[in-house]
Amino acid sequence: MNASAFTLARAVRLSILIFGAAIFLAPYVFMISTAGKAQSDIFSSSLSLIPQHWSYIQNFAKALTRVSMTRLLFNGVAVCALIFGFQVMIAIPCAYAMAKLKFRAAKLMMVLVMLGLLVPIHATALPLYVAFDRMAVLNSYFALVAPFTISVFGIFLFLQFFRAIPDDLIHAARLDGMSELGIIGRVIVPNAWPAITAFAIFSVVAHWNDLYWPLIVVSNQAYATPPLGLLYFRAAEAGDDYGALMAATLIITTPLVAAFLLAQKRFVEGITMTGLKG
Amino acid sequence: ETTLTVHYPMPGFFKDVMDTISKKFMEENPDIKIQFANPSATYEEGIQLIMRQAGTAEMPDLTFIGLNRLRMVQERDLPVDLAPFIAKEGDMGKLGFSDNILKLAQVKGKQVGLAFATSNPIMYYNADLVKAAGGNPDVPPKTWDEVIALGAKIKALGNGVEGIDFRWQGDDWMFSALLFGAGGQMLGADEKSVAFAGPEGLRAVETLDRMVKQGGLPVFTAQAGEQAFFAGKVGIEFKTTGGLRNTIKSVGDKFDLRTAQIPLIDPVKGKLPTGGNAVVILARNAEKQQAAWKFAKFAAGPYGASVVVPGTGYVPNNELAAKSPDYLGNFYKANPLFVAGLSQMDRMVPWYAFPGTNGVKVTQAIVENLSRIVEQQATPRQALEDAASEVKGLLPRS
Amino acid sequence: MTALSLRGIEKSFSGNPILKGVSLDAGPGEFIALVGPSGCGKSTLLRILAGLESADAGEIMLGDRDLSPVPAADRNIAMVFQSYALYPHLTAAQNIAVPLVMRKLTRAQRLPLIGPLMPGQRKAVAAIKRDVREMAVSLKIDHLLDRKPGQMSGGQRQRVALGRAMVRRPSVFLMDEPLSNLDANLRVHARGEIVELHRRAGVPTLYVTHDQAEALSMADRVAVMIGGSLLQLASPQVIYDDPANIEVARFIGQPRINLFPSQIGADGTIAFGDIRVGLHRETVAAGAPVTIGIRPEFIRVSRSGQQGLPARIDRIEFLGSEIILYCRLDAIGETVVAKLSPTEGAGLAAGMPVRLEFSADRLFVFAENGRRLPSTPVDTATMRETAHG
Amino acid sequence: MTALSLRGIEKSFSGNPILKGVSLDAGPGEFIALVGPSGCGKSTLLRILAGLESADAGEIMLGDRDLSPVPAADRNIAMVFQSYALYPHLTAAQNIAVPLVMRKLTRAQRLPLIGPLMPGQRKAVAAIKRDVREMAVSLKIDHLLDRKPGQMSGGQRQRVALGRAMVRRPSVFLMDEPLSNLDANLRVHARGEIVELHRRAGVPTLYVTHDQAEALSMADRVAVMIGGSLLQLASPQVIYDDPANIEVARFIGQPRINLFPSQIGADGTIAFGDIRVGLHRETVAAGAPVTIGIRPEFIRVSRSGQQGLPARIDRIEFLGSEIILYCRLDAIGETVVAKLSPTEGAGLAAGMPVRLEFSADRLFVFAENGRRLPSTPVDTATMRETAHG
Amino acid sequence: MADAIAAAPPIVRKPARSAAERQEARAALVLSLPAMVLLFVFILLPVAVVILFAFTDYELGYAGFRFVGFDNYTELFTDRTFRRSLWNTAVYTAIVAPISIFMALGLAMLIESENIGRSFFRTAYFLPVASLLVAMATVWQYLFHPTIGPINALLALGGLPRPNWLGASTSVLYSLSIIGIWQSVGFNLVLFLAGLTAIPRELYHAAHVDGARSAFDRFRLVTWPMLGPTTLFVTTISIINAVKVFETVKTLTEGGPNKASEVLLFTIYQEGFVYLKVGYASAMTVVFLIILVVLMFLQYRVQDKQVHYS
Ligand SMILES: Nc1ncnc2c1ncn2[C@@H]1O[C@H](COP(=O)(O)OP(=O)(O)OP(=O)(O)O)[C@@H](O)[C@H]1O
Ligand SMILES: Nc1ncnc2c1ncn2[C@@H]1O[C@H](COP(=O)(O)OP(=O)(O)OP(=O)(O)O)[C@@H](O)[C@H]1O
Ligand SMILES: O=P(O)(O)OC[C@H](O)CO
Ligand SMILES: [Mg+2]
Ligand SMILES: [Mg+2]
Repeated sequence: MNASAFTLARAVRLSILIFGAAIFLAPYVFMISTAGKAQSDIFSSSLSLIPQHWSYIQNFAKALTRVSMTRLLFNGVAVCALIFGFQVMIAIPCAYAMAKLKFRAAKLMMVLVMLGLLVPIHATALPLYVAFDRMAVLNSYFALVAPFTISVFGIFLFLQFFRAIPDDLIHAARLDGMSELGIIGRVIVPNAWPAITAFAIFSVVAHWNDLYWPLIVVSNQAYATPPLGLLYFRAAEAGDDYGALMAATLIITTPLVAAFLLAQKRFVEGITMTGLKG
Repeated sequence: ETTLTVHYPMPGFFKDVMDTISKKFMEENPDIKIQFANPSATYEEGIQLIMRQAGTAEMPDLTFIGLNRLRMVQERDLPVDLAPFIAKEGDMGKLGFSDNILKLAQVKGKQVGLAFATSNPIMYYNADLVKAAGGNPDVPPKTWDEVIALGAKIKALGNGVEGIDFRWQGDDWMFSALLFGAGGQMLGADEKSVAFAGPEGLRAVETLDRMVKQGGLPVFTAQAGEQAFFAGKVGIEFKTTGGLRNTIKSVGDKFDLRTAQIPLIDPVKGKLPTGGNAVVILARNAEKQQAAWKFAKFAAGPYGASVVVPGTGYVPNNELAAKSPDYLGNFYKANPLFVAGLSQMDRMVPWYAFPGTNGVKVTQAIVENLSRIVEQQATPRQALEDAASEVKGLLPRS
Repeated sequence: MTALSLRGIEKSFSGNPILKGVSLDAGPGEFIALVGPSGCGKSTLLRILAGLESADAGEIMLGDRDLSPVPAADRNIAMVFQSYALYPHLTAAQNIAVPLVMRKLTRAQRLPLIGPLMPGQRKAVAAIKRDVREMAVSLKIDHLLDRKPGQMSGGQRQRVALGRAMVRRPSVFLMDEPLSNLDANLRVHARGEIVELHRRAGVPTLYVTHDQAEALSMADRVAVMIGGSLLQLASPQVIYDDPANIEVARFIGQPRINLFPSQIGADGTIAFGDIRVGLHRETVAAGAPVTIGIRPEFIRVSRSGQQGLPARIDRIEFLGSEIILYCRLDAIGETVVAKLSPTEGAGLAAGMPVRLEFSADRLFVFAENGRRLPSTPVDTATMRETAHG
Repeated sequence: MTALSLRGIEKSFSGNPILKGVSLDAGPGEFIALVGPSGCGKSTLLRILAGLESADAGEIMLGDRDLSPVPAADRNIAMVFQSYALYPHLTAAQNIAVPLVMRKLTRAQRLPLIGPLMPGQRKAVAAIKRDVREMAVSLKIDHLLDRKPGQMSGGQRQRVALGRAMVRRPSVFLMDEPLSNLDANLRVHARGEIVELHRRAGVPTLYVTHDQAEALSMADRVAVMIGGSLLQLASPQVIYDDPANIEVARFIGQPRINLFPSQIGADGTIAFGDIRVGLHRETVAAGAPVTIGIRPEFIRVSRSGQQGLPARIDRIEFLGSEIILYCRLDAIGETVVAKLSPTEGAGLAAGMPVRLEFSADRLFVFAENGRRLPSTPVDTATMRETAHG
Repeated sequence: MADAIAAAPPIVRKPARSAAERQEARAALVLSLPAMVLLFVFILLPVAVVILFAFTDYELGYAGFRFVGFDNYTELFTDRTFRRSLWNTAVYTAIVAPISIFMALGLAMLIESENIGRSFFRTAYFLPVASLLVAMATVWQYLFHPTIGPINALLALGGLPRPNWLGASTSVLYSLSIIGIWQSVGFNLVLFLAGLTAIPRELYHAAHVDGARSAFDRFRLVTWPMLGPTTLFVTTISIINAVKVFETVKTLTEGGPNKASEVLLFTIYQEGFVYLKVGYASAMTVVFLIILVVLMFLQYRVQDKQVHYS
């Protein structure tokens, strides 16, 4: 119980963690160092992390001015928020029903969910693209958001977590007069915060970074998402100028890291099922 | 007023170029507005985009297509035939479009586009390493034997330095450089039999094999090779002249960069493949086609070329541009690195485009067999024979 | 004011029958204590009633409304769960308020940000807060209202669970051992509160408890459930003084009733020591084995004297206000348990020889199948005379 | 055979002091019942002892080994959790076996696939199985051994939790209301098993219970904890008959002790009705307010007669083997609770006038600060004479 | 006799069950309806189109197509690339899925039992998930560079052999696996961290008291079984994600050298979008889906049986 004492086990634990973190972070060290290098500085035979010509200002200025970063970030936020909002609103009730209610279609739905998990967007992109074109909704937030409003990943994730919530809690809620939606909102969601936070992180990260689908449905810069912007940027401005590219990458990754830092607190204040005895 | 949507690939090379050209074009043609679709990263992705968008409202009015992929686009009947426009124009030569140059963008006699940027393979070398290895940087090697010998010496410098980087990955273009340089052909005249497996082909792959065995050519991915060269860790590099501007930027002042002609296995009969792309009109409506033609002509014309060449390293696709001091006449004097590509223009023949629907697969099969040679998993002969039989299987049967 | 009635409720878990056709009627405003050994199906019965579990067979009526098709949320039943089932993310106050919020506020009024803007919301919320506080005060948890369940003691949690059920005005109250984790004083206090609430609400109440004092003192009627069947449903007095069944007699009463095997004499009476009881309205063959039962508090212990059966004290248990004596009968070697007041028990010690007197009018007789055989004492003097005569 | 000793244990939760310096010695093999109102810190104390929570101050010694730095797993303490804390994924048998598996099998023998290949593993596992079954039989859950906790009733789960603690031979037993969800018969049975086990194991045992009969009948000594302090630690008899403190007196005894305000008379004695008690060894000023206490079972109720104080029956509570009478004293309007046996209570009814006689030698006197003032009855006749004289 | 019948309890029907259960089933359907409709529109319907395409010779860019029956499937059987691709995918999955699962689990436990730097460690391991691969590919390219890369520079310092990570057909799949693990550990870590919060502290207390001395014992006794649902999820998702590896291959190796890093999704992409043979690629997709559905379903069923829920 004396977690703060410095024991051998703790020393081992800390060294493993630090060593691992160093390895995991190594690419970022390179990234940050590169973001400060001029193009001719980047590929050199000496293993120098400190840029020879200090070019942070130029590279970041390039990244911030050549593409409309505010527009990109706004689009990214809007698209991710819309997607996440729809995903949780749609996946949570479905997962709740599958986890806690008895009905015959549940088995079939499980199969469909598994199937959905397996289908890569690459496989369905073409039919969806054609359909969206026919509906004349390409180049819109709708096109960016619609196919992801259903997250089978989310359904599966929530399903697994909801199944761990004691039935008695749901029973008590029913007796207290909650509708099934009320139970979801007032009992399930507050007790599944860690799972929802995890999902939020994944959803936001995935769609913030998604390149494949925006590339297909967006040809109008007004709807470009950050990675698409990065791609144009790389294509248009940076070419093989990795310094500017890394600077741009840092700019669009930082919001995600900040969001993660905020969200991960949810894991600390985890819910423990202490309301029950037995 | 007409608005044209223009799509182009490889914006890293072309973004600035396109912006400059379109700005100038719109100044000269105030009734036409150019609007760019999102550029695609590579030729292949560009084609994908066009194929997907074919027939939809999203389809651009003009696009730029890799010269060896024109055939594929034509087979799907996407490009507008430019013959009527050329006929109306009268003498194209006046505008700098020689027949040779027009031919680069013809498929089976049909004029599907106008060559916009053209390239050929050249030799880049690190003069510092050459000097260190005891060579004379002012007298670059002229034959493959010399290249290989020099490569071996450079490799011998040690300290992680490699002799040669040869960009064999990705497509069959650099293989063509060896093959055509030996006077070889890809397919027979009937396009039904494989011709590259003959003696010329064998000499080509043997040359590659010798580069690996003796010249210090390591197994590199395309980017790795380039990066190593930028870093000053490779003596000699063979790749398109189109990458020249980027190479200059990436090398900076790390070492003394030079360029030279690529050796030919057969200096007499030897030819070189033409890289690059052509502007293709896709617009279906007559009014737009008219405007598109104007733009295509302008972009591929002398003004366009005078923007493309310095900005990238491509060779001029327009004779007027190359010679006239109004355009590039003085440029080459001031920029000797760009001369290597220019000086090889007379050897340029079309980049061979394979018939049938398996065109891309064919090039892939060739590259894969080349990789066996580079990795020394197969003898040159064996790899060549395998490539031949695989390619044969991929050619249209009828 | 509606009555609750269960008809033939059956339930099995994976093939094991747990409830074997339980029928029970609770009048409007009746308080029924449901008792039975651990695992006999009490909680299951309550859960079926609440609509949380479905019965395999049977019918539940509230007044003349069939509850079966009504989902749990609409049955308007308040229940205290044996496991408490508190919402771990809510404070005690919020836990208690939930049923009120659900029923007193409209859907719009419950919305997080918009809710407070709705007309009447503030007043309703204030009223709920008041109710919750009142409830908390009466259960002595008002100082804990801001704590979450994880920060409370077992008994405190139980009281929150109780508060959550009691704060409502439901059509039925179900309580599953709501006081098991409370200390005696608090239990008596809470008992009072429950009875008071029940009196005011006047709705049928089913109350599961293992505390017999609770069952007997609070309930209008006590239902004894053993082995999945309801063995007796009667007033506490009847359950205790007139058990229908040996199992009921054995289950109710602490310390447990003393049981001795015996048989029906040739004259149709049963003799036990120097007392003798006769049966009425019963035709049991002479010689049939029966069991005789007498509750520990009806055994008088004297240190001297000639009356009663000789025995020896095995062990004395001190329970504060009473003393339990374990004696061994000299004659038959059986152990007899007697309950004495401290005054009566003063001076007794283990090993002492004593005489045990049984009140003949408190003797129970049970047939071999467990059924109670009504009996009356037979005056032994008279008997002896007739026997001699 | 080692003694357990706690010295000045203090603990507060977010600033609230919960344990205010608890010290307690349990001899080797001593059984101590820990009682106190809900929320007074009993569970917290046990958890500190077990090493699951750290005390803010204080010292825990087992024999002459300081337990404070020993991690919970190495303290070799068996504990029944108030919330059971069963492993939900293990069957009853596996749950009970855990402590044995952890202690009797080597690390290698416990490994999933390789374990059974280790020498001696089969024998050890068979021995564990046997122990588990024996334990289950003695707690009457042997038919449930293959069930998981989710498929058991509340009382069944509690017995599994109990079995898990009892199956071991620890150096200390801690039990937190281990029988609260069992019916009376089972509780008596389990009580017997626990006492038996304790006798065999001979290790100090701390037993938290809300059931006073349990505390008084099982324990060698009873510790009464109220408001975070140990008010009295003594044998059951002493706790009950000689409480040190008004709080202890009020807490122990069911129904609760009757308390009446009074004051010390001019002659240093205290009069209550027609009885009068004197204090010894105490110098309390005349006129000082005191509280008089008498337990319900020491009140005699007579329907007629001149002895005792006149009162009227308010309410009668039937508890089976006893009857609780709530009477109001005519003179001072205070409610008095009396406990009668069914025989004594026969014929009484609410509203009846009665006379209540108090045994003077059972009267407790408490000072204003709650401390008990030892007292002896004073013969009223003598008193009156002296007064008149 | 008649009396006996009359006296029999009148109720033996069981309306209770069906009515309540019907109600519950209806609620369940209503709650899952939006999800199912969208699933149908955005996943099932397009998949149906893909299945249809698989019976045609449809090529991107051509206006029409012909139905060719099972030709695409028969071709698939003899396709060396497809088989190679299946094998590579299997190897990649066999490396990446288990390592990333156990590494994530181990790290999650270590981070949770450590009380300093939790936020830092969580973020450090999560960072790869949050990063854009297009950019990170460049970084990896450099890190793995055979001559100027820092990894090989370090190996050289240690006098170790310097593999040609992404360049050689012998090592490319393992190099990609390293990147795959780097990318997915953080992902799994977050899931495990979320899963750990749902384990009641009481169980650890019980484990301590029961004599689970070492952290490993407590892990075996409490953590591992209680993490069952999470582990099932993580396993399923890890396998699926590993099988769906695409972006690293596309950006770093293009399947090369000589198909050494050819993986399923890349092959399908290549066939469909580079070679433009949509019909054939669709047939591949269908086979890919069938294999996976069967595998995943078996995995899920087997594992689900061993998982304890609440
Ligand atoms: N985590 C916590 N945070 C704040 N207060 C707590 C916490 N845990 C317990 N308490 C408080 O400490 C006090 C003692 O709790 P404890 O569980 O020891 O009581 P107890 O004597 O066992 O009560 P009971 O008989 O009801 O089980 C209670 O008043 C409780 O509210
Ligand atoms: N899910 C289940 N699967 C199998 N058996 C079960 C299940 N739930 C309960 N049981 C069994 O049903 C019987 C009745 O359980 P129930 O909880 O109703 O008992 P109870 O009377 O409330 O007991 P207690 O007084 O111990 O709480 C028990 O024997 C229990 O083991
Ligand atoms: O880049 P280009 O247009 O010169 O084309 C050359 C080939 O792509 C090189 O493989
Ligand atoms: Mg129960
Ligand atoms: Mg407690």
